[in-house]
Amino acid sequence: MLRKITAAKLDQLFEAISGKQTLYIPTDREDGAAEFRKYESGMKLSNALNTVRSAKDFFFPQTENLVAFKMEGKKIEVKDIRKECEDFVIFGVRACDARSFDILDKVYLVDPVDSFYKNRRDHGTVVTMACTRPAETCFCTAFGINPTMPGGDVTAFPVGDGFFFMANTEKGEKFLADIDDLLEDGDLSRLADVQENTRNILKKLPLANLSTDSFGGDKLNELFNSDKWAGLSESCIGCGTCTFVCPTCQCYDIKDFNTGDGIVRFRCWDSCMYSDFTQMAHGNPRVSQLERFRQRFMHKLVYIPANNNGEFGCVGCGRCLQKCPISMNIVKVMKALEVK
Amino acid sequence: MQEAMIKRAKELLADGTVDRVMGWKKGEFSYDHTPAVFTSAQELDENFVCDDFTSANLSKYLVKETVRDGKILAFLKPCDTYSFNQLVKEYRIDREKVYVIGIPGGPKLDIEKIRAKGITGILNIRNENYTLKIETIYGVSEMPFYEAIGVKCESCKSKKHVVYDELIGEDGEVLDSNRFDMVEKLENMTSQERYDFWRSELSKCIRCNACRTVCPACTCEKCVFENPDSGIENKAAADSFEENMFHIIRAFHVAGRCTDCGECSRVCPENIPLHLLNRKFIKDINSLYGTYQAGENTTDKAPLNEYKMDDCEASIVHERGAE
Amino acid sequence: MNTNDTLIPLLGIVTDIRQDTPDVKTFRVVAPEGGKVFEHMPGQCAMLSIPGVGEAMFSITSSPTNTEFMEFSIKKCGCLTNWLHQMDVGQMITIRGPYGNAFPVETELKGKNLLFVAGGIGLAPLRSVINYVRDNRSNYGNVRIVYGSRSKNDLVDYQEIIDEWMKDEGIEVNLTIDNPQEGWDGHVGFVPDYVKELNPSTDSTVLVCGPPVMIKFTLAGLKELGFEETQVYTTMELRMKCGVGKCGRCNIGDKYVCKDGPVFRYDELSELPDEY
Amino acid sequence: MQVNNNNEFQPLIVAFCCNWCSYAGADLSGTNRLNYPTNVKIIRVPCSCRVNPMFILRAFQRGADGVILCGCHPGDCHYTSGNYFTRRRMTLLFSMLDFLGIERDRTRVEWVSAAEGAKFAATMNEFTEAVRKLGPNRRLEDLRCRKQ
Amino acid sequence: MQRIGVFVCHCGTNIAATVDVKAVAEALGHEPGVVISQDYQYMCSESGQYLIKDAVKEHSLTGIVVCSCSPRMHENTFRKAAAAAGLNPYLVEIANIREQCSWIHKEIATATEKAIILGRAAVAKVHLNAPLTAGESPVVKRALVIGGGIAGIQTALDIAEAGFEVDIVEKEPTIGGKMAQIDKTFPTLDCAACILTPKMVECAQNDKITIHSFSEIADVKGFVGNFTVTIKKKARFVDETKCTGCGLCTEKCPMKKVPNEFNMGLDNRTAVYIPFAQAVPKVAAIDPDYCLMLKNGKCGVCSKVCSVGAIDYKQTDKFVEEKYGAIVVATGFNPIKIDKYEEFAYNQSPDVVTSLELERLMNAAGPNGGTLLRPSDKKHPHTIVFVQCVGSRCDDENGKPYCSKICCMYTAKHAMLIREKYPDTEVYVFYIDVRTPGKNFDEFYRRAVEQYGVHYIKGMVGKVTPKSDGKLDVQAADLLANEQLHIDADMVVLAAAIEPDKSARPLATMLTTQMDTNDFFTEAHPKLRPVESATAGIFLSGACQGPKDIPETVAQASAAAAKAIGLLCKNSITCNPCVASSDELMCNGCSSCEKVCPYGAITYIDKEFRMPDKTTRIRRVASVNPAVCQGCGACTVACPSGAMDLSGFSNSQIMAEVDAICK
Repeated sequence: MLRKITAAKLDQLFEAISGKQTLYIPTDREDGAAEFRKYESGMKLSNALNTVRSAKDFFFPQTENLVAFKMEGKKIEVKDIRKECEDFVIFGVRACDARSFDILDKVYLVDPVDSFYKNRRDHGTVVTMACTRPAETCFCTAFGINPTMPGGDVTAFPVGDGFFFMANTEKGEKFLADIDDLLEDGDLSRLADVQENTRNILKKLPLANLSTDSFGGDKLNELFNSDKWAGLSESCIGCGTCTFVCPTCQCYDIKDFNTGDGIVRFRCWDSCMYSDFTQMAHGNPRVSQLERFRQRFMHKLVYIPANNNGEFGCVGCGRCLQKCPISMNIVKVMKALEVK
Repeated sequence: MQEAMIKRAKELLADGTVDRVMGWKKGEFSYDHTPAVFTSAQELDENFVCDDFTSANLSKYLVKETVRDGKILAFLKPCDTYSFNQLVKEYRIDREKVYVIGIPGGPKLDIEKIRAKGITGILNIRNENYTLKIETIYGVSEMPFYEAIGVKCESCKSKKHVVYDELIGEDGEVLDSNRFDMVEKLENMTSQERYDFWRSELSKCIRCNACRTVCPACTCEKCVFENPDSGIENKAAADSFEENMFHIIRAFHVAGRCTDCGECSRVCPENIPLHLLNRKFIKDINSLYGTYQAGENTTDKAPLNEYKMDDCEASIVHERGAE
Repeated sequence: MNTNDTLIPLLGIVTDIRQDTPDVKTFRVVAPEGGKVFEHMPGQCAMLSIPGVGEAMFSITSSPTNTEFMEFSIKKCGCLTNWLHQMDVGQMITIRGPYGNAFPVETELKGKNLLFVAGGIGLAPLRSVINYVRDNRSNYGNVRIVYGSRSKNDLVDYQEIIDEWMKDEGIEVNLTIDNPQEGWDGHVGFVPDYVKELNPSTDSTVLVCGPPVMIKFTLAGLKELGFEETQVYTTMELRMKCGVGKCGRCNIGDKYVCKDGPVFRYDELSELPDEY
Repeated sequence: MQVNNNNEFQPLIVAFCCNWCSYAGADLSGTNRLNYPTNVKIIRVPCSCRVNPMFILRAFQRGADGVILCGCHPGDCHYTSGNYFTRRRMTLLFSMLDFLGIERDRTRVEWVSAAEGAKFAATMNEFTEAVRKLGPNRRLEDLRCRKQ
Repeated sequence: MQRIGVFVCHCGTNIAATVDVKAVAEALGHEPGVVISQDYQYMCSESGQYLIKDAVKEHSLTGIVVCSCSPRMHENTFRKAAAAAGLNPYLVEIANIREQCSWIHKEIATATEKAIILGRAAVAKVHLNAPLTAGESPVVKRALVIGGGIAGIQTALDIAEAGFEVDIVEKEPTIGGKMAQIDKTFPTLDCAACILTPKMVECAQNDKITIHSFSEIADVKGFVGNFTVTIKKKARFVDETKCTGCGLCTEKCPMKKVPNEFNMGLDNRTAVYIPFAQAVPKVAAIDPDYCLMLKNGKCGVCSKVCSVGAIDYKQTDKFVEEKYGAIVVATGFNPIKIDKYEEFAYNQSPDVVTSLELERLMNAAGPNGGTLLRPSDKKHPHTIVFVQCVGSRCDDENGKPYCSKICCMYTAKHAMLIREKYPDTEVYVFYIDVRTPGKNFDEFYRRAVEQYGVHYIKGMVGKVTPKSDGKLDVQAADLLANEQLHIDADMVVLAAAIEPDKSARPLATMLTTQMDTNDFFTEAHPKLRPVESATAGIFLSGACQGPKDIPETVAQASAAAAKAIGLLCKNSITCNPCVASSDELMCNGCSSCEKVCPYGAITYIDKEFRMPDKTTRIRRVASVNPAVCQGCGACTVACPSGAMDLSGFSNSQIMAEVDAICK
C-alpha cells in the first residue's frame, strides 16, 4: 500500500526526520546548481534533476581518516579512530545514483568488507525520488535502470500535489512508520499516470537508443586494442572531473598526513585519469593519457561487467556529459567503439 | 565563418603548409564540442565546427602538439592568442611549428547558463537575432542570448589578436572592460564578508584539478601538487586549509603570467569563480606596478620577475581597503 | 567499532637485518608479542609501512613452514625502501596482509618436478616456495633452481643458497652472473640463455620471477624447449594501495594483481591486455 | 597557537629572517639584551627572497598565528636585489590573503638591518601584540594540526 | 636511519642562567634520530669541540645540532670540528639559543621551552641536510682601506709592506685624519705631526698604495675575496695629476673668508686650498661653496696663476670601479656637536672651546702660531677651566651613554702643557672620574697634579656664564669638599664626547655589516675577533669600532691589516656550497629563474631526455653555475614547478623547520 504526503506538509516531514537523525536533501545553490546539504529549517527541496556531486559522497566521502599512528623512537602505536556512524537519511536520490550504491557495494562489501563504507551504509537510509523530467544527457535506461522505480530503502514518487512513498526494505518500512502520522492514503491511479508519462518522455530522449551490446567482459581484448582510443583521448586534459562527479567511480588513494602530533592515514578519491595514479618508484604501466583514458572506460564497460555478471559500471546519470571541460564522455566513447 | 575556416584549413593542408589542424569537433548535442586535431579534408568536412559553443582555448594543446614533428594550424580567438603568446614567451610552444589563424572571438555561450534557467531536455539551440530558441523534449524555450554568455566572455578584455599568421574576419581592439568590477566589490567588503564568500565558494571545490589542467599557464612538467617532494602535495582537499592553499598557490603560480582567458572558471564543475583570484592579482599588479597584460607580447618582463627601487611596501595591503 | 578492517595495520618488530647485496636487505619481522604477525602461503604479499613515509607491497620471502618469523627481501628503490634500508634492528613497522593468491603448492604443484627461474631480486618470492618445498620435500619431484644476477655480489641469499640449498639432495642449483668476475668460477651469461643451455626436461612446472625482460625471454626460451604456457607460473608487481582489489589501480584488464594475483599462470596472463 | 598556564592566548609567531641583515639584527638585539616575546621563533634564510609563499602558508597550516618576514632594507640586499623581489611577491601574496578574508595583520614584511637590533626587538614586540589582539588563527589553519 | 648528536652549550652563564640547558638536552634527546644529547660548559672551547669529535666517532653520527650562540658566531667552528672528525661540515646545524633566546628572555621556563623548540627545528632540519662540498673562488689580491686617518694609514702601510696593493679612500682632500690636527700626544708629549707626517708621506710614496683622496664609497657588491666597489671621486676642480702643490693659487685666491676646517674654524682659508702644509696628496682643491668662479663664473685667478694648468672648473664627480679581496673600515670618529649643552655657553662665548679646538689653538701651525691666546681678545688666559665628560657617560638624548675614553688623558696633557708653557695660568679640571688605565697613563696624570699643580676637582660644572668683563663665570660643585664654587675663568675647555663618523652608517649598509646602537661597527667577537666584522672579508680598524687612543688605534690597525693580509695571501677561498640547482626532469625551461638571478648564474641548455613513455625529447632546461651562484634563493621562488632548490636551505628543510616550530 502506498502512503502519500502533500506538498504542503513536506517541510513538516523534513523537520520530523531531521529531528531524529541527520537529513540530507538536494537543494538549490545561489549559482543555480543543486547539491545535497544537511537539512536546516526553511531549506527547500530542489527541483533539479540531479546534483553536481553524486550521492556516493555519503558512503564514500572524498576524504576520510582511516587510522592514526603515534611514533616515538622506534615505537609505533596504531590508533583505531573509527567511530560508529550516526543514523542519517538521504532524501531525493535519483535512480542512477541509487544504482551506483549497488555498484559500490560490489566493491566495498565483498570480502574483505570495507568497514568504513559498511558503517555508513548500515546507518544510512536512502529515500529515492522517481524521475519525471529527465534531461537530454540521461541514459540510465541503457543500463537497465528504471527511473520511474528507483529503488533504495524508500521510493518517493512525485505526483502533482505531493509524493507517494513506497518502502522497499525493512529499513524503509521503519522510516515510513516513524513518519506515518504525516502521511495519508493516496490515489494510486495518479501514480501510474505519472509513470506512464515519464516512460513516454524517456523514449523521446536523444540517448534513448544507446546500446551496450558492443560492451561487456567478453569484449575485453578487442575493445582494449581498438584503434579508436587515440582519437578519443587526444583532447583529454587529464583532470579528474569525470571521475569525481561520477557516482560509480570508486578508486582511492591512501596517504599519510603528519599533523605534528602524529600521523593520520587517510584515503581520498583518486582518479585513473591522473598521471601519477599508477606511478611506482620505478616506472609507470600507464604513461600516456591514452592508456589512462582507456582504463576509465574499459573499467566501466568491460572490467566491471567481467567481474559482476555483466553489470556495467555506468549508471547513465549524465554528469560527465555535463561537466567534462572538453565535452568528452562515455556516450561519445560508446558510440565511437560501437560495432554497428 | 565555419565554412571559411574549413575552406582555408583544407587549402593549407593541401599545399603542405601544415599537416594537422587544431580545431573543434562536433559533439553529441548542439553544444558539446570537443577540441580535436584534424588531418584530412574529409574529417574537416564531417566534423569541424565553430559556433557559439566553441569556447575552449586551444592554445595549451599546442604545447603537446609542437613537440611533434610537422606544423599545425591553430584557430585562435583573440583571448587565445594571449595565452599562445605567453606560452611562446615561456618557451613552451615552438612558434615555428604553428600556423596561427586568428578568428573572431565570442561571446561564447555556456550551456550551464541555459540549464540554470531550468531548461532541460535540450535538443537544439538556435540564435535568432540574439534570442536563443531552444528546442527541448518539453517544448521550445526562449532566452536572451546575452544571458547565456559564459563567465569567461562576460567581460571581454580584448577583441584584438596579438599574434597571428593570418586572420579570418576583422581584427578588433583592446577593450576597456569592466572585468575588475567583481574584484572591487569584494575588496570593498569587510574581511569577514570576504572570508565567508570564499569559504562558501571554495568549500564546493572537489579538487578535480580541471582549473589547473585546463589553464594555459599551468604547464609545469610536474605540478607541485603532484610532487611528493614539494611538501604541499595533495590530491584531495582533506581540510579547508588545503582548499584555500590549492587555490592560493595555483593563482600565485600564474600571477603575472595569467592572461585572464577565463578557462578556469569555464571548466569548474562547481562554478567557483576562480578567475576572480587571478583577476585580483592582475588588478594588484596593474595598480601597484603599472598596467601589464600577460601574453600581450613575448618580450616584456613578467611583473614578478622584475622590480623597481621605489615599489610600494607590502604594508600597502594593511593600509588600504575597508575597515 | 569491534570489527577488524584490513586497512588498519598490525605491528611488527624488525629483529634482524641482513645485507644481501649492495641494494637488497632482508628484514626479519615478528609480532610485538613474539611469533609471526600472521600466516601466509608461498607467493603471498604483505603491505609494509612506516607511517608518514609510505606503504608498499612486498612479497613474503620466508616460507610458511617457518613458524617463528617472516622475512622480506627488499631492494632499495624509493622513499619507503630507502627508509627501511636505513633503519636499525628494533624498529617497529606496520604490516597488513597476507594479500593475493599463492603459488599452488598444495594443488597443481604437488608431485611435480619444479624448475625455478629467478633473476636478481626476483628470487625473493620464489625463496618462499623453494623453502616450502624443501620442508615438504616428499610432496614434490625433482627441483632445479636457475638463478642469476648482474654479479656475484648481487645474488640475493647467496649464503643460504650455498650453505643449504646446494647441499640438499635432489635440488640442483645453477647460478649465473651477467659478466665475468674475479673469484667467480661459475656460469656467466643471462638467465634466459642459461635456461636454454641447461635444457631442462619439459615434464617440470616452471616458476619464474625477475625483471620483465628476463621473464619475457625466459618464456620465449621455454616455449622453444617445448614448454606450454600452462606449465609456467610467474608473479607480478604493480602499484598497489589497498591490497584488496578496491582502490582500483593494480588491474591488468579485469584482474587485480593484489587480489587475483600476484601469481598468474602464463596462459591466464597472455589473455590479458599487455599493460604491465 | 599556544596557551600558557594562565590560559591566556599566546600567539605563535614565525619570523623568517635573512641571514645578512635581519638575522644579524636579531642577534644584535640579543647582544644588547633587548627583550622581545618568546612567542617569536626565527627561521634563518639566506635572503628574504628565499621565502616561498608555501612556507608562509605552511606555517599557518601548522598553527602559526602570525608570520613576519624580515630582510635587508631595500637597496641593501646582500644579493643586491633579493628583497625587491620579496617585496613584490609578498605584497601580492598578502593582498591575496586579505582578499580571501584572512586577517591582514597576521602577515608582515619588515626591513631590519644588521645594525637595527633595537628595531628588531621593537618590531617583534609590536607584531606579537598585534597578533595577540587578533586572537588565534582560525581562518587559515588546518584543523588536523590544531593542538588538543 | 639518521644518527644525530645534540650538544647544548651553557656558554658559561650566558645561556645557562636563563635556559635550563639540562632540560633542553633531555628534551632533544627524545627527538627522532637523536642518539646522543648532552650539555657542556663551553661548546666552542677545545674540549667542547672534542666532545663533538668523540661523539661523531663513537656514535657514528650523521648529523650534529649545536644549541649555542648565533651561527654567525660559531657555525664555522663547529663545522670544522665535524670535518676534523670525518663528518661533512654541512651536516651541522646551529640552534641559536643565546642571542635569540637566553639573552632576550628572562623567565627560565619560557626561555627553556623556546630553546627546546629552536633545538627541535634544528634537529628537523639536520635530518634533511645533505653533505655538501665547497667549491673555490679566487681572491683578488688587493685591499681597500676606507678612511685615511692614522688607522687607515697604518693598515694600508702594513698591507703594502706584505706586498699587496692597497687603496685608501679618504673623504677629505688629504689623508691624516684627526691625528693631523692634534698638537702633542700623550703620554710621551711628542709632536703628533712629527710622527704622523712621515707615515703620510710613506703612503704617498709607496707604489703599492693608491690614495683616493676627496673620495667616497658609492657602492659595494660582491663577497669575500671578490668585492666590486664603486668609488666616487668628488670633483676637486684641480687636476690631481698636474697639481704640484706649490700653493700659489691659494696665495692669490681673492676669496679668503672661508672657515678653515683644519683649524676647527678658528681662522680662515681661501676658496682654493690645501688643507695644511703636510697634506698628502699635496694637491689643492677648490671649495665650490665659496669659489667665485664656480659660484658666479667671475674670477678665474687660480687658473691664471697655475703654471701647470691644473685648475679645471668643469671637473665633475667621477666614479671608479675597483675590485678588492678585502675591505678594511677605518672611518674614525668626530667630537659630537655640543651646541645643545647651553649651560656651557659654547655658542655664546668664543672663549668656550672644545678640546680639539684647543689643540689647534696651541698648535704651532694653528691660528695663533702656537701661542695660547683666548679667541675673543687674543689675550693670554690666566685661568682655564676644563670640563670633562661633556656628552660622555650621559643618559640624555644629547649625549652618549659610553665613555669616550681619550678625554681624561688628553685633558691631563693639555693641563700639563699649559702649566709648563704658562706657569702663571691656573688650570682647573672638573671630572666625574679620572680614568687612566694604560701604560704610563696614571703616572702621566699624577704628574699633572703633583708636578704641574693642576687643580683636579671632582664635580661637575653647572653653568658657564659670560660676564661683562669678558671673563667667564664658572659655577661648579666640588663634590669632595661638598661646596659650590665660582671660578672666574678666561677660557673654558670642553671635553666633548666622540662619536663615529656620519659616513659610517650608510657604509655599514653597503657592506652589510653590523653596527651597534651608537653606530660603532660591531666586531665579529668582542674578545676573539676584535678586528673582524661579522661579514667575511670586512675588517675594522680604529675608532670606527669604538673610542680609542692613538696607540690602541695603531695596534688595531695593524691587527686588521694582519687579518686582511691573511686573506689576501690565499689564492682562493672556499665558496659557499649552498647554491641553487635545478631538477632537470621538473624544469619547464620557462626562464623565470634566469630573469631574477642577480649574478647571471643561470643559463639554459637544450638537453636530450628519455621520457617516461620511452621516447626521447630535447628539452630546454635551466643550468646553474655553482661558482657564480651566491645562494640567495630568488630563483627557487620564481620557479613555478619547484624544480629549483637551494642546498642548505632547501624547501624541505625550511618546511621541516616550520613544522617543528609550529608543532
